[in-house]
Amino acid sequence: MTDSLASIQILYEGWILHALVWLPILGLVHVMTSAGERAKNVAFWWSAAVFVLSLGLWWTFDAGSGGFTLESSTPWIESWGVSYALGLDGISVFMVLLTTLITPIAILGSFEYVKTRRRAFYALMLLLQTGVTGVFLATDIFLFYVFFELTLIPMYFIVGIWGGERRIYAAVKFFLYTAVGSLLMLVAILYIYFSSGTGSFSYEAFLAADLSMREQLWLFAAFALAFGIKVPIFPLHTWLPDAHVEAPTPGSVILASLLLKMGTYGFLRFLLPLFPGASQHPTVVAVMLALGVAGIIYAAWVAAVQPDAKKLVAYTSVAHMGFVMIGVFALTVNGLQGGLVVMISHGVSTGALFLLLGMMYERRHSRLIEDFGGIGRVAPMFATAFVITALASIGLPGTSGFIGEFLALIGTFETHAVTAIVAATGVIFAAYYMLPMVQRVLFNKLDKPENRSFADLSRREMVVLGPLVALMIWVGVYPTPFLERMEPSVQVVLERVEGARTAAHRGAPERMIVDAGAGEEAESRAATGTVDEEDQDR
Amino acid sequence: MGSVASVLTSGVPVQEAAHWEPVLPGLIILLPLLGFVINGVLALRAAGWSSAEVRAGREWDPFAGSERPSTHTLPTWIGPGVMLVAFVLAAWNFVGMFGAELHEPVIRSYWSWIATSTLQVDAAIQLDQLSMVMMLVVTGVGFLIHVFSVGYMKDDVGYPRYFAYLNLFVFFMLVLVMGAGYAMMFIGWEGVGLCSYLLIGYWFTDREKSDAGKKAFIVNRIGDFGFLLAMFMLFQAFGTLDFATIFAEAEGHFAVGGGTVTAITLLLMLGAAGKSAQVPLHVWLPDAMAGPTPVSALIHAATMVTAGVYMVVRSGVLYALAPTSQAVVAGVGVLTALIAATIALQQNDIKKVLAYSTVSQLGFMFLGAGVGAFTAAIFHLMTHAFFKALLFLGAGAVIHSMHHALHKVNSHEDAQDMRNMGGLKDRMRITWVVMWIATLAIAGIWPLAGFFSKDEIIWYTAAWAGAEANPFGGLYTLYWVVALVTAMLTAFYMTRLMVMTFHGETRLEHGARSHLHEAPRVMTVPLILLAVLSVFGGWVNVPPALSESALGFFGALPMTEWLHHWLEPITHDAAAIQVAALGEAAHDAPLLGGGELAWALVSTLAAAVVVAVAVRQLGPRRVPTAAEDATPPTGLRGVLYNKWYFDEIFDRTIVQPVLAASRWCWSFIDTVIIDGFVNSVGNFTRLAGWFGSLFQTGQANTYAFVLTLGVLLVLGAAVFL
Amino acid sequence: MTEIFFILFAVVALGGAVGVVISRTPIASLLFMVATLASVAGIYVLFEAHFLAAIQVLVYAGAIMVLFLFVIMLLNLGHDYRADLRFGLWSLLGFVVVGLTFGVLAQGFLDVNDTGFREDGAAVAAALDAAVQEQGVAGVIAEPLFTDYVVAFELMGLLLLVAIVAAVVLAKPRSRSGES
Amino acid sequence: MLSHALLLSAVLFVIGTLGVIIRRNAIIIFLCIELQLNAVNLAFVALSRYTGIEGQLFVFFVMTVAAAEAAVGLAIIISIFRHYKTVDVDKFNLLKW
Repeated sequence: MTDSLASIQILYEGWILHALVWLPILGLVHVMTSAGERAKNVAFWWSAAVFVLSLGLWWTFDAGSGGFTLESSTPWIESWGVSYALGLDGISVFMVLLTTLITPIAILGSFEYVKTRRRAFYALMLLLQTGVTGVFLATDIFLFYVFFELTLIPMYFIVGIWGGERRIYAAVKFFLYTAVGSLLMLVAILYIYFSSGTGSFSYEAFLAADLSMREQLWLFAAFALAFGIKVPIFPLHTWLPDAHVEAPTPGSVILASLLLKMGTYGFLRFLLPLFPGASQHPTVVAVMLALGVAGIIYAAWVAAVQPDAKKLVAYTSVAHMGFVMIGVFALTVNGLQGGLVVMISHGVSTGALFLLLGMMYERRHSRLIEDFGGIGRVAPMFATAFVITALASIGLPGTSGFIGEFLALIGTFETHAVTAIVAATGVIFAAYYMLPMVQRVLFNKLDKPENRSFADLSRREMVVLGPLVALMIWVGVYPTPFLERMEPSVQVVLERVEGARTAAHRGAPERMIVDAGAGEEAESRAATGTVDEEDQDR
Repeated sequence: MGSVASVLTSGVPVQEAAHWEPVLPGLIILLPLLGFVINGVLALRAAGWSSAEVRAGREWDPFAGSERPSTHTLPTWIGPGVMLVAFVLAAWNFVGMFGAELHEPVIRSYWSWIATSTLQVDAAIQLDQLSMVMMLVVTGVGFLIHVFSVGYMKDDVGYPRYFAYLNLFVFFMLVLVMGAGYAMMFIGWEGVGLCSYLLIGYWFTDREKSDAGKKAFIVNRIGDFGFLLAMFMLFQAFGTLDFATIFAEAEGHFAVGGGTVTAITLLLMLGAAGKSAQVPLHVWLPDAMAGPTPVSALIHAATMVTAGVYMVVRSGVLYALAPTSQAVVAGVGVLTALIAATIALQQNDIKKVLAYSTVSQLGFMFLGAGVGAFTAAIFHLMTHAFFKALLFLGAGAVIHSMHHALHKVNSHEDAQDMRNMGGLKDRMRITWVVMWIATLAIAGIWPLAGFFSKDEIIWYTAAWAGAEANPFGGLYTLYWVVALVTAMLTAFYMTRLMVMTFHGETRLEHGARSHLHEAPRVMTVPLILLAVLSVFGGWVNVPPALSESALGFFGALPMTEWLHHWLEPITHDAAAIQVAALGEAAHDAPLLGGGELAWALVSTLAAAVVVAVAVRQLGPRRVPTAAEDATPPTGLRGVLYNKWYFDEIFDRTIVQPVLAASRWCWSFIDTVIIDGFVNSVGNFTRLAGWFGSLFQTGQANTYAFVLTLGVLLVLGAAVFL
Repeated sequence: MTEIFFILFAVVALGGAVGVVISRTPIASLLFMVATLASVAGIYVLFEAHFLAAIQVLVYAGAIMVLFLFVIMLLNLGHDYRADLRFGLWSLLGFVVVGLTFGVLAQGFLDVNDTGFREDGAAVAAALDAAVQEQGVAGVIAEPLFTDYVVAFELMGLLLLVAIVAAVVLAKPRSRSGES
Repeated sequence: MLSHALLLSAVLFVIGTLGVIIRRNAIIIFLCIELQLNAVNLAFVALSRYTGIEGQLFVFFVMTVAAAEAAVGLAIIISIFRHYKTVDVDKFNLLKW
């Protein structure tokens, strides 16, 4: 088995990342040229092919020292020092796999849902896949920003054209909200680009930029706002319920499973490593934790009283992301890994929930919870899938939700006990908002005549939900392969933040020499006695 | 248990003491899971047919064909069958362990569950004396209840689904009991919470029943919140969640009565209170009676609710290190016992009485665990499992036939309301006899099981109240007195139940009386078996003080204090710490003095007197039927009838405020403040645009005017600046 | 002596200007304008710009005002007079702004000493008079006009040509588009 | 004498501007503009006495421009009058979007 692995690895060396990013574009072209009805099948087979291709990554990805693997970089805009550079590490491998898994499922889930302008719809879905995969793989800040903005456009059209009644308001609100945030980030990126003086946009150049604490705090704020809107963190979340309610089901699934992850991925990839000083700054950590906890409790409470099922699930996403935030800003290994697992489990469970709600909408053309009741009697398979997904969402042990939340909470407890205690009440409120919905939809009397004709899951729908439910249980029962692969990259991020903390404690001068050169780095690291990290500046 | 006695006497070859190899322990857990999967598939298939019928507008009737519908045959064999095999395996391992004088728990780790650099949790099970006892109770009583359910649920449409859930429950209960660390226990902990949610809300089309299920899950979740926090603190202190390391290093890490250990133990107690329905979090258990009766018997009497007691006994070392939390545990226990007993006096629903009786008996177990008598607590847990399961199944049989009878005359009277029963003894002879045995057992009448276990708890409370260095001596004395009173109350309300159900003349409508019939054999056999256990179960652990006396048949009983020796390796460290902390337990009770034998005699005689008086008093009194007795009692009886208004208090102080806060958060903060700000940013730009347009009047003059204004400004700047 | 003349001319100019603004009929304001132009020409003479004074009277008063007269006659505006003076908020604002502008201009001009901005103002004036003596009033202007500023001079010719063409195009009734 | 002349030109200019602002009749507005130009010419001439002949030269150019402007302006007014039958500035506000 191992030598075949090695052969796959060699096979995968250079081109796999580029293939993952650009294949969907070929699919897009093919979809545009194919006839209307066949568009959905073509789109599905293309994205399924990309998924099968990406599965190879699962085995060939060697976590190694936590740095980027399968790297490739070709100059793009010479004069500005922008290079088209892709790379993969422990954090992004799961995000890419999640993207390639969720997109075909979302497309398959939308066969009955999208009736008008099908070719355009599926083209936009594939474009979205390219954008999101690009975001997770780009190791050049400029390229990352381009993909980050690129994902906005298809999502805007998907929500705007195929959405519900107030889709225009929702789409515009979503677009403006995210655009404002990312513009601020662009300013910050340019600031670093000029102040680093290396004249290149590559990730290493940005890591090497030595920024004073004051600069770091400002840049942190800019980046945090941009990604905070995407995550969404507590006060910046009001676009999410509107976007979800108005978006078509596949749009909602992609929005919940992938676009939210770009926010939290941003925190792990950019905020912590680029501004280690700022991210371990006590007040910053306190603020972020407070927002995270507020998000958990607030979103849970608001979710409990939602009449519209999709809005309820949208608010639950805010609560789940609150867990990721406290996990990330606990700055402990368990916290970060917990955050990552919550990201994966949220992507799978909330994606499945939205698919289920979409199926309910397809059959009954209503999203209001009280229009349903006693569905369990009429659609047992649907009810089973619904209950399992709901349990994964509220984090029952044995499902993926629990692993993520448990690790995030235990990680937070190590450094910020009180935050963890308040956040842990989120576990109770999770049941407080999810069980009433499950009861009002599936249980209670089957009194409404329309519900009597509620068809059970068709074969296609089972194929859509099957992998998601299986993944929820697999991650819940045997999460070790996931944890092993993400461990080294998480260590690398933590060491950078740790390095900044010890430097700050040692009363280093205001202009903190973070990463000037290998020599100095080794010396400062030796001084703090932590293990020397050769590949720190790869 | 009967087989155990035979094995013991035949003197099986004792394997060498050092090492004992468990026989397929993983299979014990796997079997119920297998049962769940198979029954689950069958259930989905049956549900598929029934949903097709419902979609077509008809109700699905599986009994259309033969008497025995096809959907019922397989689950009938797989459900109980799986339990039987699991019980046999457990018994086999018990016999193996019995001979092996095991000192170190045997830990089998199957795969590493959570593995980050600092936290390592394996999917591991731990086999030692305590988990063996619990496994036997769970699988043994579980098997009897499965058999009973075959009869009880015979004419239920969702039959395979019922057995799927029951097997899943037993799987999670075994995971809880056999887990090798707090994390594994937590999986079982929430898993049984899930199964109780599913089983309470089994007839989910009925709104109250699914509400009861939801209430059970959320209240359990509050307990699990405490359990989670305790786990975090344990991880913080020990860096691991495995029992072995924690209990070994506990003394090193914590000083007696230290802050963290008290916090940990109190949080664990919160978890236990949630799961075992102790006072603040007991509100879900009475509502849980909405589930089928065998479910109440299995989950809400014998197994799940005892999980809290098992956890406290398992963490005995931690509790011994924190005397204050021990006092709290005992206090909560005895308070729960008293409150539940008082409420049970006024309940008319036969299952509600038994539910409160369970809460009360659990209170006793926590009292035992609280005062450090861990063996007594486990002993009472075991005996309680026998007679409470018997009482519930008996009640199930009564309800089953009442339901059947009322159904025949299609009257809509409540089949569970004791006021509609009465005089059933001549129709349901066997059930009447076994129920009396269970009632005498729970009342604590000698020589039945209840007497030995409950008496031992009360005695240890008295003994530890007198311990020299016990800072809570006075408190323990109070607990002792309250425990005695509660024991008398228990005797009274149980007799009230028996009298109202079986004695006096029937209050049932005339037509229905003829349809009352004894339960079928598949239901009465488990009843009889449980009755046997209720009688002889107590002889397993006869205290030495009583074994020589008349109460112990003058030494004829072979297994004096057997359970104590059996659980010695588990409770040994905790007992040592406790003695070091509180000093030796006294030999005679506080206040009135007198040894264990004396007080045992007093309590059993008192119980007997109460039962006799109750039978004589309540027998002849005419009890109004449910229809006549419409007005709820007022005054003190009203308070008890309304369950001390716990539900109303919680509703007004917690549930409503949180709901109001949720609505306020959504309607005010979300829409007005945040969305308001966001939309206002949008409107602001439009506003600025409108203001700008005011200047475009189209007349040349205004433009000239603005031009001159510009000139003025430029000139002014040039000249003055 | 010249002081008296200057004051005379200034008064007439001011009176004319005010007349132009507040006169009721266009014809009256036109005539006031002619009076102003004449008095300004007088002031030119006082400043030794004799040629310009002549041009002023000849071109400005003679040609442009006559053109205005023709237009007024053509559109026979004389009789349908309506009080087109605009009072109210706008005029008030107008007064304020204009007053401020005057204040600023006056402030600007006050610190101009008698010989202009340059210190050698008097010397320049003397040199100017000498040049006038020698080249004559027209030659003084013609010499720079046709040497340094010949480009500007040609442009002026072009400008006038464009103006004529524009005037013809604009004023001609557009028979094609039926605009008449 | 010079400062008086400059003051006079300032007054004339201000009166011209005022005329442009408060009068409605297009022709009168035009006259006021001519008046403003004259004010400027006066300032030029006054200063040219002490700063060189260029001042007068420039007045020469201003006059040409004034002439051209008058011609074109009046042509516009005529075409507007033909369409609107009035020269009242308030009536035609084509400039308003």
